[in-house]
Amino acid sequence: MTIPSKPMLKAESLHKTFKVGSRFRAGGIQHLHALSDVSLEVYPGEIVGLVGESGCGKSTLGRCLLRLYDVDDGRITFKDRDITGLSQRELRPLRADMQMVFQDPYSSLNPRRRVGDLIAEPLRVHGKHSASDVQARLRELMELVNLSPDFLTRFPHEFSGGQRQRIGIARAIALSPSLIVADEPVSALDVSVQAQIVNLFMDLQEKLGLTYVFIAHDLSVVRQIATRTAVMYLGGIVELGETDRVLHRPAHPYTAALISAVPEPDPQGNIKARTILRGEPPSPTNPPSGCRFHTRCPVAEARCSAEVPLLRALGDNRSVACHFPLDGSAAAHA
Amino acid sequence: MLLPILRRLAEMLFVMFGISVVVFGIFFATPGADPAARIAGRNATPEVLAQVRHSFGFDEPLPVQYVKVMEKLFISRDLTSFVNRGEKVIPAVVESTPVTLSLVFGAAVIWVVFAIIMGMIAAATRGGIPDRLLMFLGLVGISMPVFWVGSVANLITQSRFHHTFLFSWVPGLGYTPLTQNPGMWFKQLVIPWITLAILYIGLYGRVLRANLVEAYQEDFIRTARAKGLSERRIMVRHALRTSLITFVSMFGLDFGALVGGGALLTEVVFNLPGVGRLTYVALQSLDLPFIMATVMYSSFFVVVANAVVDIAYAWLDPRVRDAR
Amino acid sequence: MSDATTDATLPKTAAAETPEGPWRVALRKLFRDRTAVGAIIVLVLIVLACCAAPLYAKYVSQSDPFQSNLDGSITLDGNSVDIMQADTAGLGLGVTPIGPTWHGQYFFGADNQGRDVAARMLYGGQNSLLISFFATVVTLVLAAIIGTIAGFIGGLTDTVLARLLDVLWAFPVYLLAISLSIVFISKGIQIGPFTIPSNSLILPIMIIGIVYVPYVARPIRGQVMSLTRSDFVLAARCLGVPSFRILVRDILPNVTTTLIVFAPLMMALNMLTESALSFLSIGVQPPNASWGTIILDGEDLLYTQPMVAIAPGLAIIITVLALNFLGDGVRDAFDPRAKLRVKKD
Amino acid sequence: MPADLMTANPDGTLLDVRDLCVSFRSERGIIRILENVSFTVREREILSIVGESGSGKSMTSLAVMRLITDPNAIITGSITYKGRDLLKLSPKEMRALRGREIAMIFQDPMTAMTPVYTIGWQIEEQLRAHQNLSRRAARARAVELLGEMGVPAPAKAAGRFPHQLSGGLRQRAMIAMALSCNPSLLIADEPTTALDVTVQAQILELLLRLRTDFGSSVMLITHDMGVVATVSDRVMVMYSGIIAERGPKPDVLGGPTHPYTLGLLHSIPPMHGEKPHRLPSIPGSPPAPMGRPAGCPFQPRCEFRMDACASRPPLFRNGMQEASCWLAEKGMPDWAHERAIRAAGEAA
Amino acid sequence: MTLRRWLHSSALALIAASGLAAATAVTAQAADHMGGTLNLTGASAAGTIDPQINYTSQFWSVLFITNDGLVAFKHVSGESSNDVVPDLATAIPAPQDGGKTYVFTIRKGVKFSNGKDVTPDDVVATFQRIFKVSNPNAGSWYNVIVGADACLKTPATCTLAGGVVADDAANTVTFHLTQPDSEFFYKLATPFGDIVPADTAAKDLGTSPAPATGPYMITSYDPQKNMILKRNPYYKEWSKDAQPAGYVDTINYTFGPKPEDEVTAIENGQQDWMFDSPPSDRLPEMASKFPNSIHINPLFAIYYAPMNVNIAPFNNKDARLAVNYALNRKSAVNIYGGPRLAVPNCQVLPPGFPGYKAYCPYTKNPGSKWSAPDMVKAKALMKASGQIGQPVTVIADDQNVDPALGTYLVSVLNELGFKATLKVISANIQFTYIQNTKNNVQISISQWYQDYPAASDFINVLLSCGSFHPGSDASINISGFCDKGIDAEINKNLITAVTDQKAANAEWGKIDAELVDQAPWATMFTPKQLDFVSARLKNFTFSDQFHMIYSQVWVQ
Repeated sequence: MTIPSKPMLKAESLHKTFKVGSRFRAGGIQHLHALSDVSLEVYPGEIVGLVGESGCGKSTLGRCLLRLYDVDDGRITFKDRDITGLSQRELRPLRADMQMVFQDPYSSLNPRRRVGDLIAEPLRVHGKHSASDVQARLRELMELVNLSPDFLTRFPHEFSGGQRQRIGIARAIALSPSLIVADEPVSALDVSVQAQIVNLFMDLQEKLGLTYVFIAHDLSVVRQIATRTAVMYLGGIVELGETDRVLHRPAHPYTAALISAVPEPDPQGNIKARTILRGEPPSPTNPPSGCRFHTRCPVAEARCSAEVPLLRALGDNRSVACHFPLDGSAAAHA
Repeated sequence: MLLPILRRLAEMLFVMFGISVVVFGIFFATPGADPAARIAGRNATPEVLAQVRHSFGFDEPLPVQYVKVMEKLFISRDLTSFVNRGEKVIPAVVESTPVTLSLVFGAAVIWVVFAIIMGMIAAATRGGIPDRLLMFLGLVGISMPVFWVGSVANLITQSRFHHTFLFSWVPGLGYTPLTQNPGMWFKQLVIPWITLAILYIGLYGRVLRANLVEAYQEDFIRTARAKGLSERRIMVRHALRTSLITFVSMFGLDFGALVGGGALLTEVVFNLPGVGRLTYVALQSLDLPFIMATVMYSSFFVVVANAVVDIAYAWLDPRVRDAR
Repeated sequence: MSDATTDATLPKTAAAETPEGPWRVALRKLFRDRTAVGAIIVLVLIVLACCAAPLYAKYVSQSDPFQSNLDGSITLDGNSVDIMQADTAGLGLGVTPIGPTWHGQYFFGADNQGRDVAARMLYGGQNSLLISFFATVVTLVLAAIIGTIAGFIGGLTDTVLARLLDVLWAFPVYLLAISLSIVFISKGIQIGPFTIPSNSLILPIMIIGIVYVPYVARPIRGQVMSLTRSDFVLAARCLGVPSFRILVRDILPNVTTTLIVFAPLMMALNMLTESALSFLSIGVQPPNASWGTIILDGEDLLYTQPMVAIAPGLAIIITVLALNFLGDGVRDAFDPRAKLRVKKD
Repeated sequence: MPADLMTANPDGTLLDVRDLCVSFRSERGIIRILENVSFTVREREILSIVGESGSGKSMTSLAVMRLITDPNAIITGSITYKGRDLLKLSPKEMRALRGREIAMIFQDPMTAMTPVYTIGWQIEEQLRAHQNLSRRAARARAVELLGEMGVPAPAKAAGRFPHQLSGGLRQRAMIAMALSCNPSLLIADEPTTALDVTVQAQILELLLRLRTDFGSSVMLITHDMGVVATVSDRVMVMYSGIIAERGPKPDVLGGPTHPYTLGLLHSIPPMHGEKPHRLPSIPGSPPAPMGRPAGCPFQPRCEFRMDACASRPPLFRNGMQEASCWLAEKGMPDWAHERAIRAAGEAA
Repeated sequence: MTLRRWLHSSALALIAASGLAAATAVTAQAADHMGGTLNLTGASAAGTIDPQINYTSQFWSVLFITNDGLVAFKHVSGESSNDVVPDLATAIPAPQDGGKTYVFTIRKGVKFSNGKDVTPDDVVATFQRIFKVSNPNAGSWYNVIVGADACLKTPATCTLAGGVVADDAANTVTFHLTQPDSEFFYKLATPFGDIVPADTAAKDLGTSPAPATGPYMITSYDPQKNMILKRNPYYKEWSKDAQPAGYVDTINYTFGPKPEDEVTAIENGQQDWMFDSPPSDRLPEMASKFPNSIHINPLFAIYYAPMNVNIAPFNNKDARLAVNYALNRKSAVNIYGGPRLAVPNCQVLPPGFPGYKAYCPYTKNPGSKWSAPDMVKAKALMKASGQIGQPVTVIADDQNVDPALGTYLVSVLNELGFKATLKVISANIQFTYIQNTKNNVQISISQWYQDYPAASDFINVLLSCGSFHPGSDASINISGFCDKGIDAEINKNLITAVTDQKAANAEWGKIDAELVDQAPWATMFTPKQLDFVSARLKNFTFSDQFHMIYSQVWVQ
């Protein structure tokens, strides 16, 4: 795949902190560093996969990219327009062009509204369609996501998880956006349904020329769908590059461990040699110094706990934030 | 650790300040509330009226009067009644407190014991006849006006059946201090205790049952069963223990409100000279110093109860303790 | 392996002819609940009986329940009986109203003005029901407005409103209600050209309505807050839906459910509060009646003619019980998780 | 090695479930959740029960533990554990068995542990429920168990409340509790679903160690074929309340004889090798118990659907594998062949 | 806290008390009845016990046996209880200077309860104190004393120089008045005139008693709980008439129970006497079970409905007359407790009061006695007034029978064609509320109990122009009635009374009738006092002035 020179979406050193706890309770307010110094470029037509374990900040990043959350610091540019400081009102016209698909197909659909009403909502508020157009567009959308148009009068609770996710997708593409951030869209689904939805995402990308930021914790799904993959750990991107490179020749020890940990339905049933990480990700309210991974890293050295590794290019369209990358390219930097 | 406590205190003070301003405002918005004429007497000449108004400071601007009342209430602590002139407010409230405490404490013991029994039986037989019967009785308890229950109780125990063996032991209405005559104290309070407790037995029994039923749907009950624990242990140590979090916080708030004078109607009906009755009498006679004192007292208990409940909550529920 | 991903099967209620909205589903559930239906029937009967008060007064009790009748007499089993019966034995002190006759006239006896208690109870029921109903409306509307504004806008608005609610919350209900009643009953309310006289039912309605606002506004605020943070509101934001439209289309319908669940319970509570205030003679003003004022009248006659106090008390209990049962049913039908906590005496 | 253990103890049947049926009486009639489920668990083996949501796998585990408390439940069949039919035991006898002989761990250790007690207390409670131990001894044993489960600083961890521990440590504590009385059978109901991959790997490692360190058999309930592949000896695939297929893990995963197993395996995007342009997927969604089709329940979603599917297929055995599919009636199905037949049919 | 408690003062009847009042039977065996505890009870306390401030009949009864003035009402039952006798003074002084100067000689050897002797200085200080503590009647009763004007203006520096003069050597106190006052001795005989030690603080004493001279002293007082009286160790009987020794050792006055419960407590022997009126529905039961425990005595008081003559609809005289004709006083009497407990009345003065001349035009057969309402005439007047359909609000307080009377009045007004409603206000504010013209009260329920037996205490106080203060809470002329002609007659008659009480009384009767014709009120009835005592309480002694005399009853 050739990568166009101009990114559609550009995020530059984003920072985001949440306040947790209560003023009135022991411990007081704590700051949860959800994103620290995250930069990412998304080019038209590509699918960027964001992977990482829970709490690594991948969903926060997705929401910040769409300005559903305000960032504390950094800059977001969408189609050459700086959208960092825009108010929600100013963002409204832009919403037609950037959309989101949510993880939980149960909670992201208002249970009190009919499916048709839910999908038509963006069409109505953006006022680009007449009433009859809306009906026509609704049928068109239902067909795009492989649902029967008869379902439009029904309520979300009547549908299975996969069907609801299709409804969520139909709503997201209703205004023909060019960018969709999909926040773990398949992780709440059964395996057999998950494949359908992954296929649907890929079909739609082909048909509509969409660009995705695809958030997932399942490496195999990301491998299937993403052209580029960013691996996140504790609020930062540790490795970024073309999916095949990243997953087959991981440069960051964390990426390697993550891949190794994935249980595969290996027909032979052999137990592969695994790198099993010790412990669990530290709390984002109190992240480790230096390289945030150094507490669990099998190859960590003294330097790792003192110095924050910056995301740097490795040459093969790949960047890694590690003082001692795995595939030997580290030597070039030493 | 100090900062949250200070914040909490500041919040409590703010609430009490708000209430005192509201009460003060309500009082002075009432026509005929100007106590000068009442203090002066029924046939006072305008000069005497003016004298009284001046000597009591009623001719000063309202904020000044407010500050003076609060100063007398909290700093010099010699605020006196407008109606029973010379009667110091603080000792009167202090003296009524044991009455209210006696009433509320006894009622609380009854309602907690019976509500727990009722909730546990109902939850254990959920869907069955004992459950339905208890829940119905609980609802009846909630649906009865407490003053009416009190009146009917008086009718039965003081008049209609007073001369039968059932109620001949019931003494006249009123209050005898525990220190003076414990037997009398008990006898005079039993009927009010039950009257006050009826509502709360219903309320708490139903809430506890709902919580227990909810708890029984929790995963940890399944775990407890999987551990091979007995049903009784599961009920008491797991379901009840977790349900008590809500129960105790509810109890704290209600207890606080009742000690603060919320048992007003019960005290009026049974002629118990407690804080609620004091408040009611003060409100009726528009005795501002007493109103201020009793309302401050009562909001103090409510606010303190809120704080205590928060602490108890944290004590009962370690998840809250850790401020997430 | 097939690639066809069209998902044409609907699980569960696939056979349903027309899809039912959540409202219809809830109503259907409500009407399947036998206890709730029983409660509704009882309430309807009570309302009808109270509406029929003028007919009862005219044709059954044949008396004006608002006119004192201190010198009248009625014919019982052929004998003329004084309504206010003077003491004939002893010192000839005092006058006692007639007790229950268990006839059409003076069924529950007379009060100390010689008025027919049964007829007054029907009229009083009108007021009790009106007050508790409209006070509920006042509470729910105010609470919905305050709770929604605080929860949806957040920030400083929320802080101010939440503090205000805290203050009211810490103010024992009865103290606040009594304070307000004493002020307004002696004064009435004058706002610009509008005067609400002190004997107007609007006063107890407003007072009772206002004192319970914090109890409903707090949970509403919490609910709106969590709705505002819910995925579907976030989704709507993301779709570029304006805030007001989100409020109207996504948040209010959910809040409405909560309000519906609260309504019967609040009405039950308001009926008890109304009776308490009337019992303290700061609710409905005589000669107008409510069940509470009739209990108060009966309190004076408690030891001689207890029925005057007992009958309206029973009426309150039955109505409140029915409302509570209805409340349970409505909660089960509309939102099994809704919880309302209120302090009571 | 698992295979060795299996052959070393060919008849060491620990648990034998026969024709287990679970259904619930409801307003809309009887809902059948499990239909004629039969399986065995042998000593020291790991049996994985795999299936999607609603397949009845969790209900199977609850039925074995007799933890279905709903009064509307109807349970028939037999569950024989070490020769005793669990369904015929008195509640008291069953209670003595639970936790001591058969222990269970659950998907979400956060909600599965009582939030108001420390994990040490909860382990102690189980120890003291089944063994005559002093408080102190129970505590010591609890700490020891936590240590064995790889919990760092076990004494300190024992004093922690469930919410104070990370997901992985909670699950370790849960397992420690389950193993505290050295049960012969551990039922693990989706033990890793709530965990991150790196932590999941740790827990799976721990489960594998159990049979060597504790000699326990494990009945592992999961929806993840990867997990199945990693830890199990034998696999049972469930679909909509019935057994779709079962057999030794390499056989089932390597050569599925039920179209559902086949579809399930293919639906998972591969981590290695060629990426398919499109993921092979099973159309539709699993049916709800009330909407279960007549005959073979998989039939509406099955690409190999045929007339015979209108009646419910029994389990057909092929080698070590058994599948409830008419295609398996005459031996190992040849999927490519079958697919070709259907493609030809459509073209014609 | 009841209004009645407040207003309810005393009677100084010139006629004999009803035969029900037992004659005092002081016998030789009196000594056998000494001792014991007398248990009194009341629904609430009556405020401060400062004798210069308290203005309630409830505590005036207490002060009657604890305190003494220069003169006192006789402590006996019956007619002579209205006589003024010398108390701390050795004799009633003869008027000098045309009634403007009185010289009192102070009795020697009388001691306060703190052991100090009563001196002329104490008397002077007491009268200064009346002004310094803003005595309610400082401006209306004691303004006749020379120097009172200055004291009213600046109470703090009050000396009454030239008004009250002590002479230690002669042991006398001389009063100089600005004008003769026929009611001056009465004013001295009320507790306002009780002598307190000169060093008593010039502020409201509140709940702490001032040292006093009577046979009992208040040893503790808690308005929420009780008041305890014990014997005064320094008391020695100096005049059986003025302040006799008491029988019981201790008096325990409990506050709190409702009247219902007070009745029960007395029936059960837990209490001996209740201050409040028993609820009327309990009366038949009490009368049949305990006929000997009931004592009924007349009161000089009226229950009336003042009508505001300055605002609609009662600025129309026909409307006022219509109300008077329509009011069924028998019904009102029944509400109060029946004919044995109240007498219908149409006029300002109560029956038997000085100046009373029976007059009732508002009845079926107009004359001296009310017989039945005249609805026909009332309706005709109503029609003539043109006020049919006018809205009227009746203001009643929330104590005792007042709400019932209000309800009944509303019923009457509605029958006449008004659109009447009732407003019940807390008794504590109703009395001031109905006085203030700002509240636009049209008609209300009120009562008046005399302070001392002089017609002016009704006529001048309640219906003179001088008692009407628009916009003030203290405007006892509730009707706002001010007729210049009648006012002149009142003022003239006040002068006459100093010299010729009899002529004055005749004139008061005429003024009464004139006022009745103007109908500023609808008078309802004159109530009677019903005392319900325990079976053990004997020697019931009822002073028309201060009711049951606690020192004269015995319980053993």
